[in-house]
Amino acid sequence: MIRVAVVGAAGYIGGELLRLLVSHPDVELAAATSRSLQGRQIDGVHPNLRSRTTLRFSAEDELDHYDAIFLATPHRETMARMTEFLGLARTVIDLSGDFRLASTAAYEDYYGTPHTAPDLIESFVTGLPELHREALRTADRISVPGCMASAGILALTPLAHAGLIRGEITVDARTGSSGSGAKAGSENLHAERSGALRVFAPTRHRHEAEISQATGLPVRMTATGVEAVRGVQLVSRAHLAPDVDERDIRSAYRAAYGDEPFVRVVAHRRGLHRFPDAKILSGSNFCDVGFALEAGSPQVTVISALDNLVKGGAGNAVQCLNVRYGLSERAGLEFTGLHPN
Amino acid sequence: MIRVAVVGAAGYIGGELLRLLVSHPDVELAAATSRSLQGRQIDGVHPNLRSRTTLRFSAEDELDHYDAIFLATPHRETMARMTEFLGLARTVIDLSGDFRLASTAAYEDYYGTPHTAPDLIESFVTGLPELHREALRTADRISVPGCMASAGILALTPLAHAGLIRGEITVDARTGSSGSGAKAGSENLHAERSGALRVFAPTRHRHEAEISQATGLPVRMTATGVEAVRGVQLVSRAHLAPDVDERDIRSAYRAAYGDEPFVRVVAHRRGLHRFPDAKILSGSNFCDVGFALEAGSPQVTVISALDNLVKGGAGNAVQCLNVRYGLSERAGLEFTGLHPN
Amino acid sequence: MIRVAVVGAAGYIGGELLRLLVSHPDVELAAATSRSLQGRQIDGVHPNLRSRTTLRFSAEDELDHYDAIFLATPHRETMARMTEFLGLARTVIDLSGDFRLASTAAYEDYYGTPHTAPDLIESFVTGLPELHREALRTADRISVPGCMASAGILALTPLAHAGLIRGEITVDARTGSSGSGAKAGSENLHAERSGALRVFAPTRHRHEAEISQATGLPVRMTATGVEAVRGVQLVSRAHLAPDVDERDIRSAYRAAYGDEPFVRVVAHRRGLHRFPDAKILSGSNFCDVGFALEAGSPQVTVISALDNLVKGGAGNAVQCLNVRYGLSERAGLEFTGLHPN
Amino acid sequence: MIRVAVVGAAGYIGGELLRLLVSHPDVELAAATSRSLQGRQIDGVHPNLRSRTTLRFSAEDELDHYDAIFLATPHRETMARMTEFLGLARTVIDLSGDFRLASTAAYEDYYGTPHTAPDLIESFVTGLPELHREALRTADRISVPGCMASAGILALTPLAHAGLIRGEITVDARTGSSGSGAKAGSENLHAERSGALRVFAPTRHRHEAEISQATGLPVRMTATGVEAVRGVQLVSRAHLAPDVDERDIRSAYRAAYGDEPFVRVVAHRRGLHRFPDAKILSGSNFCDVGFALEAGSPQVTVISALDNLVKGGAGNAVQCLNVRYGLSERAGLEFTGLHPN
Amino acid sequence: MSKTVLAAECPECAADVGLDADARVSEIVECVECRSELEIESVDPPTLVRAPEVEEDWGE
Amino acid sequence: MSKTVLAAECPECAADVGLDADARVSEIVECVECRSELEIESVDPPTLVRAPEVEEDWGE
Ligand SMILES: NC(=O)c1ccc[n+]([C@@H]2O[C@H](COP(=O)([O-])OP(=O)(O)OC[C@H]3O[C@@H](n4cnc5c(N)ncnc54)[C@H](OP(=O)(O)O)[C@@H]3O)[C@@H](O)[C@H]2O)c1
Ligand SMILES: NC(=O)c1ccc[n+]([C@@H]2O[C@H](COP(=O)([O-])OP(=O)(O)OC[C@H]3O[C@@H](n4cnc5c(N)ncnc54)[C@H](OP(=O)(O)O)[C@@H]3O)[C@@H](O)[C@H]2O)c1
Ligand SMILES: NC(=O)c1ccc[n+]([C@@H]2O[C@H](COP(=O)([O-])OP(=O)(O)OC[C@H]3O[C@@H](n4cnc5c(N)ncnc54)[C@H](OP(=O)(O)O)[C@@H]3O)[C@@H](O)[C@H]2O)c1
Ligand SMILES: NC(=O)c1ccc[n+]([C@@H]2O[C@H](COP(=O)([O-])OP(=O)(O)OC[C@H]3O[C@@H](n4cnc5c(N)ncnc54)[C@H](OP(=O)(O)O)[C@@H]3O)[C@@H](O)[C@H]2O)c1
Ligand SMILES: [Zn+2]
Ligand SMILES: [Zn+2]
Repeated sequence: MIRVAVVGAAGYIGGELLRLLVSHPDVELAAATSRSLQGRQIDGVHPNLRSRTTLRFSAEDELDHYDAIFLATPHRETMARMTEFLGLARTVIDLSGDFRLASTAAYEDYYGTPHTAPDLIESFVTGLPELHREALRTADRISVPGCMASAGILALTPLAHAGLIRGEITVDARTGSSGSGAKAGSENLHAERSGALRVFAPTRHRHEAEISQATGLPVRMTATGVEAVRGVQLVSRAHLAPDVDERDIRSAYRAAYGDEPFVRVVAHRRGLHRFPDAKILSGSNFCDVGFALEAGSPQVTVISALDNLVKGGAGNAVQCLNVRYGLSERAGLEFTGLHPN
Repeated sequence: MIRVAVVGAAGYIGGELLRLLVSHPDVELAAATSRSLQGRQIDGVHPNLRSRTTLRFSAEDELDHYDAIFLATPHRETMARMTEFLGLARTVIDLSGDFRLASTAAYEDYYGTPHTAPDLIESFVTGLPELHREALRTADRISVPGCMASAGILALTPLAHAGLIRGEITVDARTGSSGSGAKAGSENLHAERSGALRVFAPTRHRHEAEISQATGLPVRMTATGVEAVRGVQLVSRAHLAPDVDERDIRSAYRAAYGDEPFVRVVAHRRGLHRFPDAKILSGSNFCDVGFALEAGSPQVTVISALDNLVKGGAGNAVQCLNVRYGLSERAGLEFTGLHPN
Repeated sequence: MIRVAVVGAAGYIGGELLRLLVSHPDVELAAATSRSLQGRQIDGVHPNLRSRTTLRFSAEDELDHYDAIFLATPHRETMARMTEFLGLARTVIDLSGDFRLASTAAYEDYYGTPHTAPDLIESFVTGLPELHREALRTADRISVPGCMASAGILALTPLAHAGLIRGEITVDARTGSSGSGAKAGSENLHAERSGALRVFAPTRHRHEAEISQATGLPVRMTATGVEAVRGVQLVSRAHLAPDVDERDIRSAYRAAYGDEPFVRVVAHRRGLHRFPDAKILSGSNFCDVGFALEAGSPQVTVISALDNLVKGGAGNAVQCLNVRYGLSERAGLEFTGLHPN
Repeated sequence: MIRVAVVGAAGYIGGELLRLLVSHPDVELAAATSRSLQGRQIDGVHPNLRSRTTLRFSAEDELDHYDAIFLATPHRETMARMTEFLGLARTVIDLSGDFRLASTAAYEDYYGTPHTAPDLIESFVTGLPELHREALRTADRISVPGCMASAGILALTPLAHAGLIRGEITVDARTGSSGSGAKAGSENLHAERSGALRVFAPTRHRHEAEISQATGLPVRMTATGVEAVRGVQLVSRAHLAPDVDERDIRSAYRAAYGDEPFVRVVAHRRGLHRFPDAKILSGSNFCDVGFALEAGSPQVTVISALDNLVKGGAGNAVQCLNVRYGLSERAGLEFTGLHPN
Repeated sequence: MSKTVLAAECPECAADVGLDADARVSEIVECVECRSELEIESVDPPTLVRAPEVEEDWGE
Repeated sequence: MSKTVLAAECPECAADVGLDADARVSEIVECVECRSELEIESVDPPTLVRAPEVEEDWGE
């Protein structure tokens, strides 16, 4: 059994890690920390875990040493304490934004604050098995991409790396409310957020920098909060290289994802469910990717969707753990998703 | 023109009062106070009022004297400051819970705190024109009933007063999230509140006391938060007096509401919209009331619905103003409601 | 491996059976029938099953013989063809309403049509392991209770059987839209059904008869469609026998459910999640049960919730299969449910 | 009083016309036709009109002659019968798509069928007062733009006509379920449509042709169905002409909309409601328009929102009637919209 | 719209149901209060009976 | 995580509440069944009393 701990376990990503880890066949969940709820049973704030665990939140200073530790803490805070966290476990899997961008300039630009642990950045491997599986097999510092970033990277890198698209990519991202965490404020008050179509980042959303870094192409992204708790969907547009047709695109995706357990290509000509829709992905670790071409148009429209708390966060982190410890990559991540939902 | 002011104008009831008052043909909205937003334009937090007003929030100490003042402030606070408020206007229309219950013992029991202005209670007239129109014509202290209370009182008093029902009434109330106001907390965080069926008051909800006071019958009420921003629906059950049949009930409702502008009886045998549903009432001042009988059963099931911010609050308050100042009772309250919605 | 088939597999209960059965470790899903979609891939209408199965729908006349067959077909139709179905498998698990009521008079009364296979009724065992586990171990004709009925029966029978409640029970039931199946009509058109609080059965809902049969007490039930796709919640009221207090009730529930894998008692004094809420149960096989007492009141308010497609249908049916074939009762039913959701 | 009739009055646009017309101070609603519901009271399917009218649906052959007739019928059907409709009223206001496009080739291309009344096209004036007010003052054949088209045209024409943008525009459109009308099918079944992010038109949505026609620029549009009943929001991207800055854009919008009663420019730097959001527009005739620039980027992101049934349909049609008959342009269209909602 | 001139009583709920002047026996009308479908049994005096109804099933 | 060794009865709902071996008087624990906040009144025998509660207001 791999012995693991979760820091920041009272939040939404922390709770999702707990959900996945308590049911993981090869993992022993040894500790879950919360500063505000220490001593309380974890099913008090994560009621779905009733009867599945009697674990209580512990204080951070009760942590000892683990095989792996997951960090579900806010950015800034995470880099400030990374040295401390590195001492707590062989493998550190960080879900914050602090070690995702290779460039400290990009970090400062997008996060509005200088990076305080620049020397550590290079030691982190990007926690996306579809692109970095080999490195992850031996990685002990893993930085999991952002939720919308993951949906964008998985949708666009096969086309970018195969040279099928070029120039600037535009991304229209939609996200549910769990993406901004469990901290209450007027922006996520139910009466304000319910049914909203809130363009909260018309330009320069942070995840834009991650997609650009992974594809090697300039990206312009707009992000809108839509009515959903879980779920992210991206509609991206890119310019096709000359003479690229549907077969080329299907074949690039097939090459990239034919053997992937958690990426499915969904681009149907008929039926109600022709393109990726986050609605059926809640709780599952899938990222669905699809596309559409238009006769005579030099553009491709790429659609991708995932559950921000799973493939966009906690599930992806567990998948990285599986890769790192040589477990079945699907272990603990078998849930299919629901329809209708 | 009636010159009015709204205290607590940054909240949801306050905002709804502003919406109704800026469009009211016979009213001049002279002031809207907020402690936290003084000096700011009111459409910053009430974006539906863009282009309809250039009013800014003022501080409470900028208030001078008005024909009427509406209090949309929290209970406890309101009774503590009532003497001060009474000095600001000829007519005070209070939307808080502080002057709804005639009995100070009931107040203490349901609100968990002693009443601090008991001598004033008796001077308030209940702000429900359907039951107290005559008194309201000259009333200068008006206490508007609670949102669920209004739905219960309008549904049940015609039957209770006609002697058609007796014994204990049970009420199953459902409410949207705007019912708990604009203050953010984990209980109304979108990710927690969205899609919830939260039994937040299994027994002894405060509005139970108001319904009991108006009907003269014991009431047991359960309240559940459901997925909605606006809207309240009550399913009540009462025991029929002997030999009461459908015609008696219809005729009691016809007698009570045949000439009422804002209560409609909805109890159809066919169609999609057979009983009151809050969904089509958003923004309107209607309370829809319906009922069902069962062959051989001594019970009647009564269903009622309204928009908590309108007929359950601000709209009802404006209707009281109209009655008090001899205006058309429908003035400023003509909005029909939307379908579909 | 238990070889199974699902009839009516294109519908919502059928689809949910497929979801559970394709992931079930001890089951081989051998056939899934649909009259309208035969030959099509099942993930066309059940998109959550993409990459999990390549099964196609088959015609009913392609069925041969199975260990167990699940019937997810409409009532009336099911009893008309039951003799035929009984020939197709050792064990028949029926999810329709046709064999739930022991009394043909009650059937005719509630379903508005005479029972056409009265001789078969007695041979069916009720598919609720919490009440009929012993009989189910050897049962080859199993009739799974209705969704709201299951929530009511699990909530009320421990109290009724222990003599803690008596007299008439009233039930206020709320249900999501998947409860009425996948057939499109104006009643479940999104624009009409979204946000609705539709009292579609003010009296005499069919599930009332099931709850009454199981508890031995008269039941009056009202059913309201609320905004949700999955999920059922019941708020029931019953009269307490003399001197019954909280400890008696907790102890009755503990006796009934202390060892049950899928019933949890949720009646907390603090926190956001004090009572059962269907929101966190989507996809899980749990039925959560809770209650509240009021000082001085002779009534108990009982709250229960489940996912109508899982513990209220397909999951419960799979649990019955597990009991019947001596499998781990949790097999295939491990999903925890999501929070937030 | 202007005497008017509505054809196709049982549908969603028809119902919305009825809502606006029964409250319009200068209009007499003389007839509302439905083929399927003739003789029935209109509040049976439009329950928000209870107590506001006792009108019943009439058959189309009961129509006589009116000042104005509104056509809320499906496209194809409308052009097939236009000659007949033209005989029924002085002024015909068509809400279908049949007379919006000047080019029959574009019509055939986007609608997949040849135009059957090409000679009539030129006689129609586009029913958008913001662009065609003068022509509308005397127009007796008016073709109201599509819902998403209106949001796009109002957002983009001031910039296009002022030469501030050029080249291809991309549009990401989101729409609620009422946009596809009241006809039930699996695509708008609540359980399928609820919470969906359904990319139903990844390319070549029909309204793209209208925006292109109005702006004179090539447009590529993607349309996604989101969780909402009412409401459309567009996020459009265009390339700026050289040296265009925020002042130029604000000034173009000010010139276009400074005096418009129903277009508001919303592009704030602070607050929760910085950009147009359809959530607060339900029932109102506003189209809100906003934009964002990014330092160093040659693109502008334009955001617009409206209620598809009001400014995107029935409200806009009534505004055209007001212009045509010299009424106050706001008559019957005063509703402010709700917040929260 | 035709003018309402005759008034009959709904046999279900006792509401006044207006009938058109040219109403004929065996026509179906709808009660304005309870929305029952009613059949005109006679016009002089105006009498209504409940029309046979199609079952509506609002689901599980 | 500390090991549970002592068992006390919840004064509110009679559930068994596990206490840590090193639990001390006046510490606050949470009942696993009814989630009351309980104060340890004594450890030998292990006794719990209800702790003073902050009012939670779940709104109008
Ligand atoms: N939500 C998503 O979709 C998503 C997806 C991928 C990645 N992420 C990333 O995951 C991290 C957690 O996100 P979240 O959405 O779960 O946020 P969240 O719900 O706000 O949870 C954060 C948790 O961290 C703890 N915490 C807060 N401030 C802290 C501090 N200064 N030091 C230590 N702990 C602190 C809090 O618990 P206590 O105060 O009780 O300790 C809190 O429960 C963030 O870095 C976020 O960017 C989020
Ligand atoms: N929501 C409903 O459905 C509903 C229906 C009927 C009646 N009511 C009653 O109406 C009142 C307002 O409810 P609401 O839902 O609008 O609440 P809300 O959204 O929380 O608004 C209350 C407003 O009062 C102001 N306020 C808060 N504390 C105050 C204090 N101590 N002194 C003076 N002002 C204070 C606040 O603005 P500043 O802090 O900026 O001053 C706040 O905006 C309550 O008494 C409520 O019971 C509500
Ligand atoms: N929905 C729930 O929450 C729930 C819960 C518990 C039990 N149930 C019961 O489960 C059964 C199925 O419910 P559902 O909600 O899944 O309904 P549904 O979505 O309408 O599905 C029923 C399926 O049965 C097939 N079918 C329809 N008529 C048939 C006939 N005459 N003969 C054979 N097959 C027929 C249809 O597929 P084809 O036409 O393609 O063959 C259809 O997909 C019903 O008896 C229902 O009462 C439902
Ligand atoms: N929904 C929107 O947001 C929106 C916005 C702008 C414009 N529009 C346009 O407005 C028109 C109506 O749209 P809608 O959404 O209201 O559709 P809808 O809800 O489906 O209503 C159309 C109505 O037309 C009647 N109808 C259907 N087929 C007909 C035919 N062949 N001949 C005559 N009448 C027929 C139907 O009533 P009976 O069968 O009872 O006669 C139906 O109620 C369409 O052209 C649509 O493109 C819609
Ligand atoms: Zn009637
Ligand atoms: Zn306890």
